[in-house]
Amino acid sequence: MNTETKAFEPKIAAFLCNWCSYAGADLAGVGRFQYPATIRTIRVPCSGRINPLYLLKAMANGADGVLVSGCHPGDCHYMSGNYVARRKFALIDSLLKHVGLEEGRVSFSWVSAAEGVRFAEVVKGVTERVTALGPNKGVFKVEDGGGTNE
Amino acid sequence: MEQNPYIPITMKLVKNMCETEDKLINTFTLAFLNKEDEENFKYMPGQFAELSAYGQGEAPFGIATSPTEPGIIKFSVAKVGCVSNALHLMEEGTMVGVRGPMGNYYPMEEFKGKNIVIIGGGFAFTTLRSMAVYMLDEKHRADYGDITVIYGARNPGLLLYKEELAEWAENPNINLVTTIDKPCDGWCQRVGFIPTITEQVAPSSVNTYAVVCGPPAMIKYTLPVLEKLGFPPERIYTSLEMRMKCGLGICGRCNIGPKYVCKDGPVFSMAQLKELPNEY
Amino acid sequence: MNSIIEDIRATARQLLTDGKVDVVIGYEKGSLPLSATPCFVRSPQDTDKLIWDETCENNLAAFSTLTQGKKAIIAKGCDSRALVVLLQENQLVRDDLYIIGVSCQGVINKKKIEAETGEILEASINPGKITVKGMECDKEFTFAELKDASCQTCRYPNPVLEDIHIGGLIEVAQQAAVFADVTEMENKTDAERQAYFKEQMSKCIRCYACRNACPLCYCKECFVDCNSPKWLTGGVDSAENLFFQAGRVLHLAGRCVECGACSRACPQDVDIRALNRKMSKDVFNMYHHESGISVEGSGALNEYSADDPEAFLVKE
Amino acid sequence: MKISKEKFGQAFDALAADYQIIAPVSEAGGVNYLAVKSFSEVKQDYLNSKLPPKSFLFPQHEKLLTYKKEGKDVTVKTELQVEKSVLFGIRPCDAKAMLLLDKVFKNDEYRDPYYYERRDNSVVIGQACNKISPSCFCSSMGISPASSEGSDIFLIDLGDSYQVEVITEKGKALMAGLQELSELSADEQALVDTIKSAQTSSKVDVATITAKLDKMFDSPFWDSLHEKCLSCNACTFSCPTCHCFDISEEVHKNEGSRVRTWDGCMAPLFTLHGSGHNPRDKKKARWRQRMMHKFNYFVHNNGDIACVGCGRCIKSCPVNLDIRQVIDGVNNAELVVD
Repeated sequence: MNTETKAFEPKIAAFLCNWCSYAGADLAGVGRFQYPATIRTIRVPCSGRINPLYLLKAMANGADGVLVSGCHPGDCHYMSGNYVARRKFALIDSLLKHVGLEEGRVSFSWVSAAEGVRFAEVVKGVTERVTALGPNKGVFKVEDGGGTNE
Repeated sequence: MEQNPYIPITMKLVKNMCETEDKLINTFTLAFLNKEDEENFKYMPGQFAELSAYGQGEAPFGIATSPTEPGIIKFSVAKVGCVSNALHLMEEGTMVGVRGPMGNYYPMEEFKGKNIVIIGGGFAFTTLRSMAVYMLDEKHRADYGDITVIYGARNPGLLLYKEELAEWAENPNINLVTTIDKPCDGWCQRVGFIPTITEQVAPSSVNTYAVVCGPPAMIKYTLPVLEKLGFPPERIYTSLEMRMKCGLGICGRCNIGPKYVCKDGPVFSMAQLKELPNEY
Repeated sequence: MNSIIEDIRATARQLLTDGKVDVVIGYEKGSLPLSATPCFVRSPQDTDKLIWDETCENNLAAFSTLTQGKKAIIAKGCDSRALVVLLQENQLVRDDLYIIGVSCQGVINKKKIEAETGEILEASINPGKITVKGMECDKEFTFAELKDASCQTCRYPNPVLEDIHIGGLIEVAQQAAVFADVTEMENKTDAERQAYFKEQMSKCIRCYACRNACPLCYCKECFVDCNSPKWLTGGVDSAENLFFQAGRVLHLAGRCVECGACSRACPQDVDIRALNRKMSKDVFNMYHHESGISVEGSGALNEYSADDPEAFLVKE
Repeated sequence: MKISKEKFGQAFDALAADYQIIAPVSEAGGVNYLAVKSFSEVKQDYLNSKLPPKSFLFPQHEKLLTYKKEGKDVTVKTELQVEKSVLFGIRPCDAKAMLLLDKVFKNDEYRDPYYYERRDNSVVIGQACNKISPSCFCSSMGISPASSEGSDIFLIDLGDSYQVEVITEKGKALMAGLQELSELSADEQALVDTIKSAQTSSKVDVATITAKLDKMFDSPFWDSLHEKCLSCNACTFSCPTCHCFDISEEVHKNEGSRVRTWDGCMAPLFTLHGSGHNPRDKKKARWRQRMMHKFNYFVHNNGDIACVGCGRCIKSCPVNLDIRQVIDGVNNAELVVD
């Protein structure tokens, strides 16, 4: 990695559901499946627990991309968690596109606990797309750095 | 830019001591970093200061030390909100910001030559301790008549400044009465709510001022007792708590009627409070 | 129109004299021309204040959760849908509520008038025509010109839930839900939309009139006021305003009844409605759901089905 | 004396070199005060701005200090760079409102340096109102559509020229740039007289309101007044004399800033204590506070009513709760003789 023009390393907030995607990420690690170290994993009990404000907040504080991943519909540990999440994600994705957020900044996926390889693929894909888009250009990022993380 | 009242001075947290067994109240001892800060921080018992926990914000707390204790100031803070939580978790040696001294103070001049009855409840004993220590100081003790302190809490573990209370119990210059709400083993002083204990102690109101601080309910039931004992409203003082932000009488939120509690208070006499609207 | 006013007053007088309700929440003449203002009538003789015309723009359902005791509310189509959503979400007790339903032709958007005539000095409403004397100029408008954007796409002028109906019903040309304004916005490029919403949000002064005027924004502690975690700073930076508006709109997704009270309440003319309309279109197209139609129903996001669309999934 | 508008325009553009000039500009949805570079951008005939020019002396969001934490230490900095500025085209109500704000941001003990750095470095060029809106009632509040109180230089728009009047020393210093003044013609003088004698059509009686409110804290008048209020801050944020603010922190890892933002007494959280107690959690108490503060408490503390009759709160209220009707209501309320 040459240090003069430091290549843009996106910072991606990844909300992974504890029972599937987090386990999938774990499996990818155990299985030595390489994927870019650009994601900052946040474990949530279920994709249904994800509050749209988490995504907006991540971008307001400067995250360049957001990945949300949960169990495949049907095998949610809490039965209906990802069904409820599915409608929410559809509306979040549609609204974010509507307010002009570039395509690919926020990505949603279903990754099961057994899909370590696929998890690595998903992260690679998301990282490429976000790197192509470049740094967070501020649709939600508060300009004067007025973040509110404790 | 001359004196900017929004910029805190930086002080060092030298001691972060837990006061109560329920670990909800800690006493912070802050030391001045230089003489000049201390010179500019001339205060009197009853005043408060805005304590800054950088990263969380600012909050107003009564100053618990007396001006007769040089080099440091103490605050006893209950763990309630963001700022107080951050303060509780602070390690000793951390730098904090202090703005003040703010507000008015107990009329120590007016108290001269009079007897004083201090009635405190729960953790509202900070500024009362400041006044008691101020009066007990040998430079001032002669100015005042006899001092009675009635201090109570729900149980012994919740009393603040326990060592000091033990000293005061032996000190002839001060008549200390401590009480707890319900009897509990190992406790040999009085038992009962402050209003009933005040009635039992029945301090004479002749040539005497009363200073009452504590939860609103305690004040509400202690006042009639004091009136029965003959204390006129102008000789009963209290210190009020209000939501505050600037502490300078500008940001407009801590008013009771035309008076701003941060600048025209927090110390008010009952006579003054009677003229103000009942909105606090 | 005044026969409706007479009936409303008579009903209100009857309700109050019988003691069936403690208060009738309706509209009375406002202090500015062409503006009605909400009024709370508690004694039968005050019922003559009540009026009804195209200037009754506030959604009175916003007061239903705040007013104690038994209350009668004058409800337009959208107001009644808001009451239905509140009932679905157990915010109101049905028998505390007496709904006086009135079919609504649509309300006037005063900002459209003031954009042309300047501040309104005097105005008079005659069937279908509004003559206005303004600071800049005088003008005569047809009602259709001034109808609020929400009312132009309204498909529920007749209340969906009521205890009594005043006046006739309005025949709704059963046209399918039309979201032309949303599609027009969707056809713009990302950059154009981003610029449009950035410019709109730069006007927002965070006075929260939109949130407080909305009948479905009733949280005890709104995420805006929460300080642990602290979602928003106190700033009025356009990105943060968008965070607030998007956050609120996502909380209303599948619940918003498109009454337009938020856009009308905004002192800064921020186009708040554009975001809510997008959500309504998606909810309608994806889940064939319209909010607040029947008390037995529930919000779009309270239900799910196995074959919900998944267009949002990342392309692999 | 008068000066033609092009001469004035040239002087204005010259001024823009070393002053930040704030002037009314027509913006989507109305007129607002913004920084301008030349006289051509200034909107000429307008009633008044939507938001008051107070935001230049008391911005809605302002950093009081910035700090950096390293381990246990903290360094605190405050930097306030304020440009010399000229506030142009300020209506008499907003100019008087600035005098009222002056009394708030300085009291016998403290002086707010952020407000006063801007206030001392700004010159107010007032302008009379040629047209008067039906929701303005400044004539009843001790000023008039052509009163020069609070302005350093006062202009009256005569169409193709301004009548210029120097009011204060500050104004005189700025006036040096204006030459080629000439006498007014007879009909211009007549126009000035009519503008100067104009009154607002809308009137309220505030002569005895302060005394009346002294005895009205527990009056039943307050019980029904507040019901339709939405407790938003549309009225307080568009009021030129409202000055309440909140102080909060904005943090980024170990750096951050303490920020002052507008706040309003109509929001319930304004007086919420840490213990959960809230002396004014009911709308009734908040509306009573709003009226008592502006028409009673402020008078007791500063000798002036904190309302200049600009009518912005009337126009921006989503439920048309008209402060003139509230004033009449207070005047007509009978006192409960206890």
